[in-house]
Amino acid sequence: MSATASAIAGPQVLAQGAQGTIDVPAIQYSALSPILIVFGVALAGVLVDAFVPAKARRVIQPLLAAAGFVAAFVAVVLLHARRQVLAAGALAIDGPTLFLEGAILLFALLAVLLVAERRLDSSGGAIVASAAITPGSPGATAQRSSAEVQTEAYPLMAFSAAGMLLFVSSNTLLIMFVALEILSLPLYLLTGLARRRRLLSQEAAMKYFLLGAFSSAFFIYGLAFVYGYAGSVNLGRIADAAGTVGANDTYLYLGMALLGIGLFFKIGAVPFHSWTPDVYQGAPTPITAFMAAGTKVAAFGALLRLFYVSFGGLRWDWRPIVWIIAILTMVVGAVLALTQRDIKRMLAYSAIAHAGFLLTGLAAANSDGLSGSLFYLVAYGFTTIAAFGLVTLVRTGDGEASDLSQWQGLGRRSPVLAGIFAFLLLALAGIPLTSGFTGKFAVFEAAIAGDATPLVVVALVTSAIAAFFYVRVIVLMFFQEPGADGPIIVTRPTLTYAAVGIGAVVTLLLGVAPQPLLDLAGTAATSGFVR
Amino acid sequence: MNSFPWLTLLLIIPAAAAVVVAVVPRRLGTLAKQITLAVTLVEFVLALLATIAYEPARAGFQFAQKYSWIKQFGISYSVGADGISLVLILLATLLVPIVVLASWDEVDAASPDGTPVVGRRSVPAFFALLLALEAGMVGVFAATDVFLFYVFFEAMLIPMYFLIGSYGPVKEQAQRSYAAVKFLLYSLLGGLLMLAAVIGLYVVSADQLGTGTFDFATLRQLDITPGVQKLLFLGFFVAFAIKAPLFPFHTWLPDAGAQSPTGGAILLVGVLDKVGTFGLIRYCIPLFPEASSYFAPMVLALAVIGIFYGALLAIGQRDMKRLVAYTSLAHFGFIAMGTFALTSQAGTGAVLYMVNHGLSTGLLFLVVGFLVARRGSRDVGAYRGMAQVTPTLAGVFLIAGLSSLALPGLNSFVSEFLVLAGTFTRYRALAIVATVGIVLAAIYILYLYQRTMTGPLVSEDARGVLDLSVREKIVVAPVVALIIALGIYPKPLIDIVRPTVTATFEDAGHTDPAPTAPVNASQTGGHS
Amino acid sequence: MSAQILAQAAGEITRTSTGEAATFWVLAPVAVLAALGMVLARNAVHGALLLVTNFFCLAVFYLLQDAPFLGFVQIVVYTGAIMVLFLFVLMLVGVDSSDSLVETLRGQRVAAIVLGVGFAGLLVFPIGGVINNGTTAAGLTAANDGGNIQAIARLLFTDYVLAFEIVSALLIIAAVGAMILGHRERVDGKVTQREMLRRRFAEGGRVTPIPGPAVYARPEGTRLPAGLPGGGTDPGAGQGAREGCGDIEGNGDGDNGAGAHARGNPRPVGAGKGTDR
Amino acid sequence: MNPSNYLILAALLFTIGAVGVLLRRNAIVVFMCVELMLNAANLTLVTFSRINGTLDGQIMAFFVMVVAAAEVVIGLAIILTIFRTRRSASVDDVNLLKY
Repeated sequence: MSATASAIAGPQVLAQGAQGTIDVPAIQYSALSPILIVFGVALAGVLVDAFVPAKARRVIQPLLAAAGFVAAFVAVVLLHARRQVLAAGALAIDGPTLFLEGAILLFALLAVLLVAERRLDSSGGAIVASAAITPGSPGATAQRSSAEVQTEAYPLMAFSAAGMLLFVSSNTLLIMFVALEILSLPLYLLTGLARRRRLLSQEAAMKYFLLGAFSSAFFIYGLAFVYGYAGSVNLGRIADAAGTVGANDTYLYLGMALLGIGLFFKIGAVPFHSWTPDVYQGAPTPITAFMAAGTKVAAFGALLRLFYVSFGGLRWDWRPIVWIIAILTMVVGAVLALTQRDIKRMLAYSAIAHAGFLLTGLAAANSDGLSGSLFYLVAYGFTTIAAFGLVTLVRTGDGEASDLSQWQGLGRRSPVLAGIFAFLLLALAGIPLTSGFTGKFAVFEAAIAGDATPLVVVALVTSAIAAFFYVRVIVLMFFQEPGADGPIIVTRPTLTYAAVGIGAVVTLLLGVAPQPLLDLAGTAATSGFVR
Repeated sequence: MNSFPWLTLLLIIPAAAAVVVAVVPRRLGTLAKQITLAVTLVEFVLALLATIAYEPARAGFQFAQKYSWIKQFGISYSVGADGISLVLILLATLLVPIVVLASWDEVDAASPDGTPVVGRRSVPAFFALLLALEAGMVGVFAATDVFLFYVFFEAMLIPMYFLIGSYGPVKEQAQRSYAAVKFLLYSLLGGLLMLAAVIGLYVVSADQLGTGTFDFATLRQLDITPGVQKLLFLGFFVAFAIKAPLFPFHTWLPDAGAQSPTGGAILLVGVLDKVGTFGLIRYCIPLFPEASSYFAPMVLALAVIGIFYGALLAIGQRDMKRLVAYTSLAHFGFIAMGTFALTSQAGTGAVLYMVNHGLSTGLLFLVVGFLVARRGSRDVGAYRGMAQVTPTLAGVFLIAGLSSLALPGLNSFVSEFLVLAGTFTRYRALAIVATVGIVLAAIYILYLYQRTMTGPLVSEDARGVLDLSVREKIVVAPVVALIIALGIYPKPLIDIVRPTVTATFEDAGHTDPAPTAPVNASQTGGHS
Repeated sequence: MSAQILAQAAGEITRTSTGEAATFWVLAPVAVLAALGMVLARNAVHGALLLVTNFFCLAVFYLLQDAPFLGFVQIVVYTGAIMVLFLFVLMLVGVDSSDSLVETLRGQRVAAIVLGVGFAGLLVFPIGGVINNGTTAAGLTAANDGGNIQAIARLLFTDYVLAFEIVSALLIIAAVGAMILGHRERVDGKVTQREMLRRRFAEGGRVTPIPGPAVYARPEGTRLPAGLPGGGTDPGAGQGAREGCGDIEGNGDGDNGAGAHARGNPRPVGAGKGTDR
Repeated sequence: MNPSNYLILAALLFTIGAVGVLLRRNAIVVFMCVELMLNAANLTLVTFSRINGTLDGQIMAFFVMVVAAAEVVIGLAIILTIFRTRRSASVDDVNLLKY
């Protein structure tokens, strides 16, 4: 029936509508509670920003956000046995989902600690006082040392975290797309909120935004093709459709490839990585930490779900591609990291290399690979948050000492800090007794069992290359004399210390006694994805 | 006594002490030294007691303990000692207190021209690193879980890395960090290849047994196809060859040896590198018997090349520490040759060689370290005629050198003879060629001695150089004593080592060839 | 263009109809050309207008394909709101912000085009292949029974209710984001007229208003340095005025308004470029 | 005419948009190219909706529009801040991150 026809037959249609009542599907809100809590906190944060005076805001906002994340984490723990599809098939609550949700919430909590840090120097935090002030204008210099803070950062973080939670639990491509945007848009904004080096920060935001939008266009185009193929965007139904013989495979493959591009963008896999170093460098470092840990977990969670659930039957088709991308990602990440002079960029390239290692787990395409990836994500997240948190501590008079040369001799000036950083770097390099090693081991073991031995060999070789640049930083810190204008370490940034300490301790624990978490990841993975 | 947790104790004590020493404030350096010395002495006594409690006749691992660690991957904390590992643990625990004493003043001393000798002078940190290293060494020898072995294998690198990088010669900052990085990267690369093989082994075990395991005893029982064996063997072998180091993988050793503090160098060459040769005999041969036979000719070729290459480079060396490092390359050639001759006699010789080399090279490094501490130079040319002013030092130097060139009556002779004799029964030509290496050893050692100790004194200001102090004498005395004692009466060691080696080779299916020449036990002072 | 007629035409056909085909073959080239033009247009405003054209074409296609709701949403939201926002920003930024077409990365342009052609081939040929397979469209007559909007609404509030709910978060984020980047909190209260005057005099800059457009302001009072009580002239006074006049002289081709602008914009405005502001 | 022709048209538009993103240096134009890509995806969705005979495609296209609207707000706000900066601070050609 055409639009005109319906317009003419308006009253009739209404009558029909009255007779065919809409059955609103039951949404099991209890199972949604973690997501709802975080959304609620975000909304409350917006209200607080609107109505509470600036001074009180600076205290209330971090508390609110932290409390929200803790509450949501508790909700996740309470839900731990839930396995169901809810909200008319839109969301799936299952082992991997809950595992990753828990991880995301913990990372968000640590990131809030870092963002809330106000003792780093006179400036009071890494977030800009007012983003609207144009860099270079008269107010710009004043705001650097202003006590003001753009407290909207907290609700934005909460929104982003909610998007991440949705992302890993989405059971349809549409929800996945919306979640992708909910997690990304706040991050684009947050990237532009660095207090110092505003210009760099704004450019990073713009670049992140443009490339992010670009990638989500690919995602949505892929979604369209998959819809065309399967007639549905429900992950389970896509799998069913992919299982039938004689269907029109072209659309499926096109859709799979385009969706893959969209998600590979988010995890920073080569050749879709180019935003990573710039954004990591330009964003306020606590936000970088949040992004590096949270986005990676969320995007990988979605990637795993998509490829295991929807395209699980096609693994022989996508595995070669994943192989190639994994190899490229590892090699490019490790090699380009060698050339970096900026510590944040170096960590960004290291993040790229780690995405490659994680893809090895995906390429394994078995249950071990899934549990290994889950473990790896948690291990990597804690380490990377601690590492970026530590980067915020090493400062010169003009903000963070991001250039590697300024880190020279840090071991002499503050051995504990340098020691922790060295430990974190060793964890990133994958030395035994650190979580990085256990994670790599779990993933590689699965990959070898899944007949991806060559991939593992490449991964090991790139690990060796990667070890070189981690070791180089250790050399700088410990074996060289501090420069004349060496970095200043701030004395008592309690919150940052807490975040870094937690990250480092977890890194150690997961290296020494990883069994509980491995068990958790194992049960999460074996119970599998619900459809 | 066998239920007593000897090995765990041996592991925990230095590890705990390392933590304690690490938190000692910097200004209480002496306290740190005292704690370290006491702990390492206790450790040595414990190791000695364990050796007494060890029953050589019993097969299998003794003092075994096993606790599940990471269930998911079948990883357990399991330790145990057989003859091979026990003597190496003994060697390690013996050398550490000696190193502690030898480094007593090195860390915070100043060189003759007033500049600090070492780069960073946190005394407690230095000794904490030593203790951590000791824990790592004990762990790597005691582990009977392949994964645990790997963990210690890698974990050991870190303290050594910092010892080289932070405590090497202060004036050579660039070379020092270069050496440290080179050492770490070489080892990491090897370690990663081994990791691949370790994971491969796990997957094979999972295929065959249903659940994967890293338990050494279980893995030995696996029936691995030759193709897979070769791949896995290579993974392990390259790691061990880098560690040992064998000929083409050795280039890190001279740098690391030269840039380490004396104590670090002793432990590096004396014990740490033994992990490589230990791994060859403990893991490569029993786990991959067919592959070891297959690759034996290649390894032997590398070993012989190493013997000559190391010796020739040592002859041409002017830097004394590098020189000693190169001599070690030659010695490691002998050890590898003894291992891969695949006869129980050569194998026993190789294990003995590990111990003896630890003693003789340790002593050489000690003496060189004393010299360097006195004159601040590693150059051979700075030391002509030192015997005139430092007769005791020269005497010790001579003993160390003679031990190194395997003079009959000193410890190395026994092992070198066993290696050559054992190799001879299977590869005659090779054994004969290798014998020439002994001649070269005599050249580089005696040439070194001649250039440093004999002749007119290098300069007048060298006249003020002091002979060995009491502390230094205490340091060298036990080593010298052992060098002589083990040369005369090596039986206790052989008794411990031989059954294990024999069992290892027999399990792997390498029976000794029928004796064609009467070169067996009779000359070696007799064994069971 | 009469959307209603087109929509009617769409309603009568299911798969193929000459009406639809004709419309498609007329508008598809227009859409492609508009898109190409948007990519190639040097001036961003032209690009935006071409994009509007393209979006109109798409709206027609939606109407043709039994999606009247979307068709109108496309016109209202996309062409109406979003593109106007684009144009608004373009105007705000300055219409002359035409792209420099200088390549920063060598060979990048060629690479992009090659990549694009390859990508298009990768998309178009498989799809073309599928078409040749003789796909038939099920058509939406059944689904749209009872009205397209009603059917969409029913789906929206049943199967897609969660998506519908959470999408609201995006709108909040957008509002918050725009506010963060645009709104500057006034720290020191509102400035009153009196204070502004005080400040102006305290600064000692130009006090008189800038001459209006079309005034050739050479004999301007403040342009001449003021005399000081003790004799001599005040070197500071009239400084700004001189600058302003300088610009006016530079733009002597009749564009007198530029002088006023130039005070806020330290960039020298070239005579040729200045004409279109 | 086969309705699938719309798919080809959409593919062309999508490609043109993607190439535009890679070619152009003006952020606003790049963003417009992204919008073109989104619209191409929408056309595909609508066409598939017709081919499959279900309205889900249209619904999803609707969601894409909503999302795009939010994205545009954020995007243009970010782009605007950059342009403002460039104007006032005259760092016209400073491209710190090498876009």
